[in-house]
Amino acid sequence: MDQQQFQKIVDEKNPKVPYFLNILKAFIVGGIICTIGQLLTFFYMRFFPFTEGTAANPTVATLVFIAMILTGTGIYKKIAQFGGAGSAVPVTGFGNAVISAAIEHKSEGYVLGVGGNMFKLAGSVILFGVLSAFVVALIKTILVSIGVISW
Amino acid sequence: MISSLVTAFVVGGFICVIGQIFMDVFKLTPAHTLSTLVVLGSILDGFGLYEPLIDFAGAGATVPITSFGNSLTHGALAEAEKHGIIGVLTGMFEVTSSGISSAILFGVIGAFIFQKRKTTY
Amino acid sequence: MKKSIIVFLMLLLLGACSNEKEKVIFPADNSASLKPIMQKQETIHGYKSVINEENILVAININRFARFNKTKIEEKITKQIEKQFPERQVLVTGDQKIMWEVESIIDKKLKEEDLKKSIEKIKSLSKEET
Amino acid sequence: MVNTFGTLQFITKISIANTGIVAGPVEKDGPFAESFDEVLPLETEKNETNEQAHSRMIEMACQWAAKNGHTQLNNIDVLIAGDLINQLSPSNFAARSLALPFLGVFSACASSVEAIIIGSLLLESGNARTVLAGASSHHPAVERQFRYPLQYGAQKPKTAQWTVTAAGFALLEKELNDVPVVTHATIGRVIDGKQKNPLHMGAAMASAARDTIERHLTNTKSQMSDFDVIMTGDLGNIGISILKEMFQDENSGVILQDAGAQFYGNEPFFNAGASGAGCSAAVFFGQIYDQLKKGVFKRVLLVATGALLSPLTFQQGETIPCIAHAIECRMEKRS
Repeated sequence: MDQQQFQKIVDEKNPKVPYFLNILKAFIVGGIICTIGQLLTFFYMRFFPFTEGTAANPTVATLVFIAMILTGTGIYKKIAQFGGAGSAVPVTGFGNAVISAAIEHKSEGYVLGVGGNMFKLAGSVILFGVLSAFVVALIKTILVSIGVISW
Repeated sequence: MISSLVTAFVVGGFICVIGQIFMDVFKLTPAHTLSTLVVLGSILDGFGLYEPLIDFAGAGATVPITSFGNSLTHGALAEAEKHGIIGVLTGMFEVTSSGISSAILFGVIGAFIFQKRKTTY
Repeated sequence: MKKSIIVFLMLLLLGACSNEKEKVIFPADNSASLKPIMQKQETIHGYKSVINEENILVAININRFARFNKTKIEEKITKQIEKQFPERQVLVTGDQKIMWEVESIIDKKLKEEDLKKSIEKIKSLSKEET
Repeated sequence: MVNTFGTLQFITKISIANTGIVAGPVEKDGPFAESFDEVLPLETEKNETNEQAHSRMIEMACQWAAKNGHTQLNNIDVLIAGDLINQLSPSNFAARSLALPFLGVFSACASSVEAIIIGSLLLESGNARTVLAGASSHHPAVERQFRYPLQYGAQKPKTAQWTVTAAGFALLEKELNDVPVVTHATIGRVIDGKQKNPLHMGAAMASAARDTIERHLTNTKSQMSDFDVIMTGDLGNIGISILKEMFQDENSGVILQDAGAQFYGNEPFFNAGASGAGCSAAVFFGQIYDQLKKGVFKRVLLVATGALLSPLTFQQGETIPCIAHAIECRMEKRS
């Protein structure tokens, strides 16, 4: 049996990914998390001196706090198995990646374990965030300075 | 107010759908997906499109990870507007992201208070 | 079942846009002069304003889908009001928080000194970034 | 001993005197739970790391195997053990406290059978009288090393397998009556099916399993129908169906079975089934051994399959090479 035949069998036997169902689940879970975020935004605007622009910060921090509780109690994993990207893309997913790694590597101590491994999953997000921000801002600044576009 | 909730739901959900498509159709790992989305948010801000989205959808645009790329780019651009090319760097160092700092803080707190859990199914 | 939920959500979305323009102006003097400007704005569905000798503070409710152009709408209305009142500082904002603050000033019926303080507070609030 | 291209035939009667199996709390609901000697109430006890819990589990399984075989641990000549963790540290640490002459083996999830083969060779050559051989895996420890932190929310696809928490050890002795005997063994070749998805190991391992089974059948001049069951280690639901498709033998549908696919019953939570070195060890030395001993099965082929990947290699874009080792066990009629 050669490689091609084998690959054909493998492709045949691979279960179909339920694309539509996964997308629907991601939409619902992601939407619910963002709606909770919006409710928190209203809460912070109503009772604290935050405007629409500044209320995003305490909202994000609160969502990460909720993610910590859900991660520590093992609930976030179940939400993620259901929601897929719906739970990974909101900032709670970022929080979950950091917090789960921190809890997991506690056994190696706080410096080498927690400190060293906290960003092993989420580090790439920070890297690409900073890198792309730099590149985008640089390109735009250059384009503005040679007069192609304006601010 | 309810319309704000609905738009947050729809826009936030839609960004997650993009993420799910990356994961399912293009077979990216979660880390690849999130990195791609962050870059996407930053590019959108380069075209000046992300702030209007935040004005429109509120938390629907600030909660997904795309807003992280946006806020970094936004800070860099705001400084670049004032100080020219060197502002690109200083602007980025100026930006504080509540997402990262809260994740670090709550990560350590979480590691401190939570024990390993029994595996369940 | 899913369809009915979608219809329900759409109704909510539309219902929020169709309110009549709310006009509350405080203190009452000079208010008439804002009215013609605000009345012709098609992108908003309500506004509340506070006016004293130096400042004009207008909180607007921008229509849901016009919120993409929030900054542009704010600028446009600011310019139009500035034309009418060149001697005063004008702040036009679609921010929900400012709307609530303006409402509370109107409810409390603040007088000169307190009013001035509150207006300054709101102005500094609106300048904050991220 | 006759050797034909990787297939060994043992002249001496290598008898599996008894076995010891310890499993974790999640495994107690599976269909094989009856054959476990002990089920841990918790995977890790308080103030214990995953790796410490792993070695404790290995120690317990060794003690059970010795106890069931009516012997003392200090009568054992050699301990052969394997697991999936870096540098085999759980097995090494267990061997430290057991204080036995120790050989550590690694063939990923095929370690259990590799250990048996080496143990049988030691007995055959007359250099040992009693050998304790087996393998183990511990879900939290393995998951953390090969995949993500336990509480990280990553959606698992239908092809993903669940690493079992189990340790299985067999006590090998010579010339015993009324116990199953290891007659043949086939040493696997490393086969690369050019699969890259670490969450779909069944497909990667299927070609290795096929190679080993085919060579065993050819070298022992037997057919699939001669066996009561050919049990593969941890191909999972999808892997075993790929393997059945590859053989296209009319008997393959019934005779070919997979421990990983059956380990958790039909619980959909575990997706494609179980995996891990402890999976094949727990099933082979548990259920299959019991059935052999009772005489339900007369002749079985146990094929443990292992995916020889590390997190490093698949992130570097390497394919997943796989290996499968097989032992043939027979039960002679009771006298």
